[in-house]
Amino acid sequence: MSANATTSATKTSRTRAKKPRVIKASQHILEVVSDSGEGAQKCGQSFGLISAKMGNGVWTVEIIPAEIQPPVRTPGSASGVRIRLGEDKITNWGDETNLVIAFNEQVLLSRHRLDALADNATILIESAWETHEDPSVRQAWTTAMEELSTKSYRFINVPMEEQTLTITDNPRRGKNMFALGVLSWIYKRDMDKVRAQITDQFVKKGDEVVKANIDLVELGETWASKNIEFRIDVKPTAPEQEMVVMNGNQATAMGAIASGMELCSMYPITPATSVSHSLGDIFETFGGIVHQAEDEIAAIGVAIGASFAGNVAFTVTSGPGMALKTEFIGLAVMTETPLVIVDVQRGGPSTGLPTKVEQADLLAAIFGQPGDVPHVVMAPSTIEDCFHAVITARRIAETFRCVVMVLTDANLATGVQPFVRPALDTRWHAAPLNLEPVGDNASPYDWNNDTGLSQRFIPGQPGGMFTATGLAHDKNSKVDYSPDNNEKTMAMRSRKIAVLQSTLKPPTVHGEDDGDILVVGWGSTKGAIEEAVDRANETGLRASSLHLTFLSPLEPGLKGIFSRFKKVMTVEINYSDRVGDPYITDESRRRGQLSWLLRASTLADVDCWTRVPGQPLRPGAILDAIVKNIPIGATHD
Amino acid sequence: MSANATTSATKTSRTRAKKPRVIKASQHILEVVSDSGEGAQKCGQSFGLISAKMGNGVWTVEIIPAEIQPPVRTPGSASGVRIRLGEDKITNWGDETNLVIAFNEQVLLSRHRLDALADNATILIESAWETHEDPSVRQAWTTAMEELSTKSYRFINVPMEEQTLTITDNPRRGKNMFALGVLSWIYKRDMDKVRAQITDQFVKKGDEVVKANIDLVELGETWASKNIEFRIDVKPTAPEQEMVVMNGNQATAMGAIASGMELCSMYPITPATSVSHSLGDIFETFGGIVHQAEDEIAAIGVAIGASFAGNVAFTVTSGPGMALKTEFIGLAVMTETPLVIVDVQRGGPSTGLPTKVEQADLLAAIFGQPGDVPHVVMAPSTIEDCFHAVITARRIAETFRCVVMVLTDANLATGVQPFVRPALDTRWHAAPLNLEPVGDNASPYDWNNDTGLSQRFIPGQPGGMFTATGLAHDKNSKVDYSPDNNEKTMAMRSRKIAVLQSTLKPPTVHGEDDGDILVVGWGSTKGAIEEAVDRANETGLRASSLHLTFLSPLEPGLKGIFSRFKKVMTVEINYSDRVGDPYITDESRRRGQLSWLLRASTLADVDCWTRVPGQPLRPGAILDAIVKNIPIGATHD
Amino acid sequence: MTDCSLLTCGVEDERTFEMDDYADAMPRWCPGCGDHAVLTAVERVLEKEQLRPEQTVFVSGIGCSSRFPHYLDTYGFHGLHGRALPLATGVKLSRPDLNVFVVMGDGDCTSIGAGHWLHALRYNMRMVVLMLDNEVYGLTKKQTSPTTPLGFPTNTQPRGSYLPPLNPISVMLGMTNASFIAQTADWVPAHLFETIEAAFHHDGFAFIRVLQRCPVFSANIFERAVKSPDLTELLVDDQGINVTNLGGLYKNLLRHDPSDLDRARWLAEPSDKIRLGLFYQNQAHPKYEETRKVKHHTPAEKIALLNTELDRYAV
Amino acid sequence: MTDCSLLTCGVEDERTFEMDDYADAMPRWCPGCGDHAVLTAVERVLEKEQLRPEQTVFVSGIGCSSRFPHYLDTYGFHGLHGRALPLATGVKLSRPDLNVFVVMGDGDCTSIGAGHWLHALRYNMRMVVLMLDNEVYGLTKKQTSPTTPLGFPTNTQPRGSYLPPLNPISVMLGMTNASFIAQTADWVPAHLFETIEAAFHHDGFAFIRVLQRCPVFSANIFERAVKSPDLTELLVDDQGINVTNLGGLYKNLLRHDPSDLDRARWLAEPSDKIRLGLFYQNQAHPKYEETRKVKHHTPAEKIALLNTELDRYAV
Ligand SMILES: Cc1ncc(C[n+]2csc(CCOP(=O)(O)OP(=O)(O)O)c2C)c(N)n1
Ligand SMILES: Cc1ncc(C[n+]2csc(CCOP(=O)(O)OP(=O)(O)O)c2C)c(N)n1
Ligand code: SF4
Ligand code: SF4
Ligand SMILES: [Mg+2]
Ligand SMILES: [Mg+2]
Repeated sequence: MSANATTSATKTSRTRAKKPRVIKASQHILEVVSDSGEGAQKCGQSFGLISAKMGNGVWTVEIIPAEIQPPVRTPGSASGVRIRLGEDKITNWGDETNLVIAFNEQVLLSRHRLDALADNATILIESAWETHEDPSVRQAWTTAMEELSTKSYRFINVPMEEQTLTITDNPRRGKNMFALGVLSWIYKRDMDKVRAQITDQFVKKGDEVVKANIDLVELGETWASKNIEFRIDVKPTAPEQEMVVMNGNQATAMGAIASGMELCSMYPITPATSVSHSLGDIFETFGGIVHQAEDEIAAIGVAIGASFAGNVAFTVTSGPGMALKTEFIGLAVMTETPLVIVDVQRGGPSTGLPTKVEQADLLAAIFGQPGDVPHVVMAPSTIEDCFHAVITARRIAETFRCVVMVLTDANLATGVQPFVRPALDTRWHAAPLNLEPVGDNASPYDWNNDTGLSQRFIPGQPGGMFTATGLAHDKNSKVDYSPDNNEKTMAMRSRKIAVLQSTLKPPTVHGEDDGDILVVGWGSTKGAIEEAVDRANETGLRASSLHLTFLSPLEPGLKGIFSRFKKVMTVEINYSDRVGDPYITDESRRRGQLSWLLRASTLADVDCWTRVPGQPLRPGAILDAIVKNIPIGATHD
Repeated sequence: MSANATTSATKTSRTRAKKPRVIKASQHILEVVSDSGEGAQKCGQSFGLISAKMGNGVWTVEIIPAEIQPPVRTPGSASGVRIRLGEDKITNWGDETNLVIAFNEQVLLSRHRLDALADNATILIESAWETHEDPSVRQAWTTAMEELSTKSYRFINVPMEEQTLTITDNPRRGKNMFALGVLSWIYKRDMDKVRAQITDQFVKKGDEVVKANIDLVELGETWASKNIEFRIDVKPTAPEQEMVVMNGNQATAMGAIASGMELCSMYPITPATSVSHSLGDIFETFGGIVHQAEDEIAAIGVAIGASFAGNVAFTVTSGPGMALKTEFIGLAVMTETPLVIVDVQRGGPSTGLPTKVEQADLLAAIFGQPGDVPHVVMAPSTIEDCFHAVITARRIAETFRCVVMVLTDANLATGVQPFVRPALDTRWHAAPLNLEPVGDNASPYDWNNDTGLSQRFIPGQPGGMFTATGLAHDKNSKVDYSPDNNEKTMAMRSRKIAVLQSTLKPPTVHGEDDGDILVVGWGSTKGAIEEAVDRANETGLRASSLHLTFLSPLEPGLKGIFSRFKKVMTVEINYSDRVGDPYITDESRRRGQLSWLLRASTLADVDCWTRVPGQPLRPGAILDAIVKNIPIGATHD
Repeated sequence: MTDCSLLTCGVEDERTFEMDDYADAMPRWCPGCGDHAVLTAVERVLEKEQLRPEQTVFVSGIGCSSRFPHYLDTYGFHGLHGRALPLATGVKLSRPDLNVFVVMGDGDCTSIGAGHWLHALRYNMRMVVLMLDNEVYGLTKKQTSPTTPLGFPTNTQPRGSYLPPLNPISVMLGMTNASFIAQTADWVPAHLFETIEAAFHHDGFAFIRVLQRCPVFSANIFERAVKSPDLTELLVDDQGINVTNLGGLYKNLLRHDPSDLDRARWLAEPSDKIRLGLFYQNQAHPKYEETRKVKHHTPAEKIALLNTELDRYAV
Repeated sequence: MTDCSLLTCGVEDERTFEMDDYADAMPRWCPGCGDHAVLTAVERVLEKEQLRPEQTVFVSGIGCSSRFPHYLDTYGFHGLHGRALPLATGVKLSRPDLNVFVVMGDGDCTSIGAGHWLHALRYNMRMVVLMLDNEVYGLTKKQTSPTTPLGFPTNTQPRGSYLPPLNPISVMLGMTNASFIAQTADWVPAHLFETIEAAFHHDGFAFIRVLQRCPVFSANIFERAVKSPDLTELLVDDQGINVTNLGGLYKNLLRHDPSDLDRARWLAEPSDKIRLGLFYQNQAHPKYEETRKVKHHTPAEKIALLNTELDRYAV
């Protein structure tokens, strides 16, 4: 964009707008981005919540700077929220952004460089920098505009600082609310809902703060109504059911409470920690405890101890913490102590990309423990799922006396989405401790030979005294290294998982039941994959998709489903070598983790298309992958 | 065996033998078993070493009681050594035992109950218990003999205590040497070599001890020559090459020295610890250090620190320790710090069967680390291999700046076998530290785009200063979370392993290159599998086998090899569900770990036959499995 | 620990227990192993206190000493090497009504478990913690432990250990919230018994270091002390552990007020005497299971509460 | 640490270094973060000692503070949370010629890293160890740390932390082999500098706890101390750290002989004053890198030795 264009935009913004043009859209993606510390996150989150409460479909994703304290006015400083707004349910973050409100041109650059913005995106930008007294700032502006001009963005200058200074002293703390006002006007938000949201948010800080913020929002609204010549109408649909809106970590926390858990034993780690923050505030009210242990090993140890003592407990962590829990996972499986572990996956390997999304803990979750350690691994694929997965996990853990891992990820953790308000059920809760004496001659591991299931004794139960041990043991928990006992007990621990498998339903194909390509996914990519498939279908491609919740054991019927498609391909956010790269052959190729699993299990030639951008996948990119991978000669009907 | 038969055996042993019958055998399995503490292990180990030194093929396996201090005269107390002796090279522990010398009938019972003894085994047994003054001992004897009579063992009573008391006060400490004398006579051992071995063993304790032990051995020899009416002749073959004889952990330790490593950083854990014991004695002489860290996490951390500082270090552990090292493995891979990890696998899961063999860490070794962590996993399959594997591992670790895991197991660790004395080579050693300044503009990760390889900087090198980090980073090791950088660096770390794969040779098939069944194995089962295949071939079955050393990356050409066999089946010492068991379907079946890997990689329908007895597999049992699994209608030619 | 819990309160229990009622499998330690004496002393305490076996949990790590729970007919958790304390913390946190005992080895507690050890002292939950200190790794057959004497040869350090031994007592005396720190020896059974008794009655985290003979791997370490009672000094005090009647064998009595932290530290420093007794006691520290006490609710109550909570997220 | 090593001995080095030569990337800590001051003080020490950047290694864990090595143009290893000390041990053990500095956060060092912390004190290897103690988890955005004051609210313990803070100084004073234990504060730069200088010259493991402001998450914790120098007591001694000239601001000087362990322990107990200075020093303990010193050999020599060794296994 040339300096010229900027100027003209500026002009526009300074003249009173005529009756604004209303653009109707079934969905629209906007983002608010500022220097870290300027509050774009608060602004965007509020906008998302307000929209959800109005009945729009919403999916928000946080924009997080890499550094603790990046220098201001640099691309590295970009912080904010990206909101996809829809008339109906929104299941993923979508493709490029349509509208941005940026607090300076440098943070905008960062979004531009990430290819985050649509070619024709509308950009509302703080105009103060263009005419800043410091020539180096002006220079930076010009250079940035030059770089931005490679795309045909439409710029609208917004005098955020100038305007906010009319009612506050510190624009750094006021711009975000002003921006909220601007956006509220553009997207025709219900101003009562806006005011209510702000009140809710600042009520703890006192009336004055509430009022100051409302004033800023109204200032923004007024300014926009006079200066912006278009409005965007993404019509909210009054939901048929009661809805709640929260992010995935909040949903996980609420699910834990709903399941009746009473102990969350954890050690802080991004992006898992906020599950415990959500609980920290309220868990005690429910008779629950958040125990922050001295490390991840102690955290799981405490959970296992509590569970041994009759309480189903859970621990929540991310990759590096999962690594540390490995040994204790083996002990829980060996002693058949029920346990739920939530792994909020982040980018790896090692410390990796702590705040970014990846789905690369799958194989480690399933196979990571030395020795033979049968257990359950499941992955919610929506924020709503996060709530229900914990409840399911707890029930499985107790019924099967086993370990259940729930793999969410940074995308679900921080993404915000409305979903149907769950109808709580007392049956989700653990049965109260039963300390009745055990029957005569009962054993702590009276495995049913067919199912491997056994009854659990709890300290306090007269007659049930036994010593749980990680050593090979017989049904009375006595150490036993004999070959027969080892063969048998290994079988019992494995059998339980086969029994669980026998109760699972085959997954439903999204789209036609046969076709040219089947995309298989797991976890947070569901919405994006299904949208891509739908769009592929619209263009006449015979694509379908399948999304798995249970990864270990795998859901039944996969082989049959796969056989009805010409090509099967997983789409995952983890690493795979690309065909055609140097030294990469069919033999040496590292493959996506789910594809690996499915190949071994079904012997179908499951290909994969995976990326590790540290970001959710775009439906558009998945669509491209479908188009490129659809077998040549596939029918377009 | 009835009381009658016992008595007659006793009679035999009391009358002077006529000229003994000499039984020629190409191989023979004997064992010495006593209460823990009575020295059967020393006796058996000496017998094995003497035999190896004479030129016999030898494979010894330790018999270890489960408890620290089991009560004497109970089956749980059985402690000793099992020796398979051969005219030629012996590659595995064989099938049932042919001859036992047992210090009491209870430890014998334990062997009997484990089905360790051939139906017609010869049993030399201490006769004192039959006529013991304590009636409960006599009763125990009678009951035991009753139980033992279900097989047609041939008993020979040996008055061990009576005899040893003629020259020592404490028979508990003398019987083992007496037994060595008896065995030496029966197996026609070279008595000079026997005396030399004893001298070697006791020389530190002084001449008197040496003499006392030699006297006991000679007493045993004399007694046997007068009372035993047969001798067993397993002819030693003078080896063509110089040989050494040691167990796998000693071989690992020697290999580490031969590779030029200078730091073994470890924490004790069975069955890995004795690697460090072997080094503890001598490593300092070589300029090496055994650092016993405070735990397994610190152990690997110290090794990584040392390696970062220019020293290639290694750590050695077993399953539970591997679990604890998981997080640091990710860091080493991410920072591309060379590292060798030896995992001496034991029975699992969890604490499991600490002293017993299992091959169940394979998938955890390959996939156990959260995130995408490309590295190398290899498995020596003989004791000789243990020596060479460490050398290979070190070279790969340095050349590829990567982590190499070497998986041995309890069978290799404690088994003793002679092998060709290695011709040491200075090229195996690390190059001396080169602290020359780095070139201008050189980067600590100047990845070659094709190979992913880069040059390593070491503290002390002027100009090379960089900060290694587990966070995503660019070629200068600066933190970089951008999508492009992440995609690229992930590819670079993966590419290196593909390059290594491209240098590997396809494995050689043992037996015919095509046929009805191909047995695939890895690690310590090689000898038993190949013997089983040879025996299958002798009976006309078209079986072959393939043994893999590299598990990650896999050796090339597998798909092609598999396609030439009607059935492919792995044989492993780890758990798999058995077809036909309740709830076990093709979909729900847990499979052997290698078979899982091969299925995913080759899409061949690789079946598995696995067992977890906590013991090595017998070639006879593998042969049975081959017979049962050979496809119906397979040609017998 | 004798508190009547929510769960069992009011249950009439007419049973009485004898020592044998607490014994399970026959202990499998070597003859002469100090662990036998500790087991006996513990069984005596259980009998004396008439603890209900089903209300009592022994948690251990991995090592010879950690086989302990297997030999008792109570509930037990034989866990992972170094990790007994986190497991015990979980048990006690979720079930304050249970009597919790922890048994660890010296490597278990002060080497691989060192971090948990420090933090368990901080939590100060009511439990009796026994560290059976044979100053060597027993189960894995003689490697150096943090408490191994300087110069003592082992299989990993055959030329003698390189570091002076870690002093568990002085470390704990530096920890915030330390509340009961005692030392005793397996070969002074009366003292051993009284110390465990006192620990059981302590209202908080009661740590006992038991000097423990391992005739197999560290036979000579305690030999002199066992043979010459004169090398031992008994800390006595009306507030502490008062076992003066040890057959007149132990003549060196030292009055020590267990609330005197400075003197406790001084007494804990290496000296030519082995000091047995209560070094330090302070019952004023809050217990974590109490500061974290929460009111429990029925599922129905929780649902009501959660519904209110969900209102905050309502659209 | 200034020892001339085998490897670099005799190399003439004519270079001189200025503070800027040690600086790498622009630090990314928040404005007002105490870590900035520590970085500056460290750079001053590097300059004063003219340490060659390539002979110097900074090792850290994970946390705000652990970004430290990234901001210096020396070698660095930004490791894992809690694991800086094992990495540093490996570096120093294999390369005693290098100058090793370790930087950790309070959670890093005393929570997840507590076990390594104790054992690193035992090893007593020559290195300077800085714990930047903001008494909170910074990088993960405000959770309770072991050193968090009782009652201070965080995101995991919004009703205030449940435990009194762990006192790192008193814990270390209980550790065998502790050899240099000092405390300083980011807001007293002269004292900070002198303390690091003294640590650098200490012949062993020199541990410094730096009280460090985190204006974002624990702003009020040190506020009073920063504003009222009267609340601070400086430990001074000819053998210790003698920074009396702090612009006359810090008037409470306390003479303390750093070899006096008992008094050091007493001084380390919580009081109404913040005490800065050298609590304890003892250079008599052997250093592990020296007790473990081995003679290196050429590959050819090693082969000869190994051949002799193999003879023992010859058939
Ligand atoms: C994670 C892990 N590391 C190491 C071991 C091996 N191991 C078992 S017991 C033990 C130490 C035993 O010494 P100690 O704790 O002093 O107990 P003791 O046997 O002397 O009673 C070790 C290293 C293990 N089981 N698990
Ligand atoms: C194994 C592991 N657990 C947890 C984390 C998450 N984490 C990163 S820094 C940190 C604590 C930071 O606090 P502190 O050590 O006091 O350093 P500060 O940020 O305050 O300087 C945590 C819990 C991690 N990176 N790795
Ligand atoms: S090895 Fe030592 S500690 Fe272990 S049981 Fe035997 S005597 Fe006791
Ligand atoms: S969060 Fe606190 S400790 Fe971290 S950089 Fe900011 S001020 Fe410093
Ligand atoms: Mg011990
Ligand atoms: Mg901190």
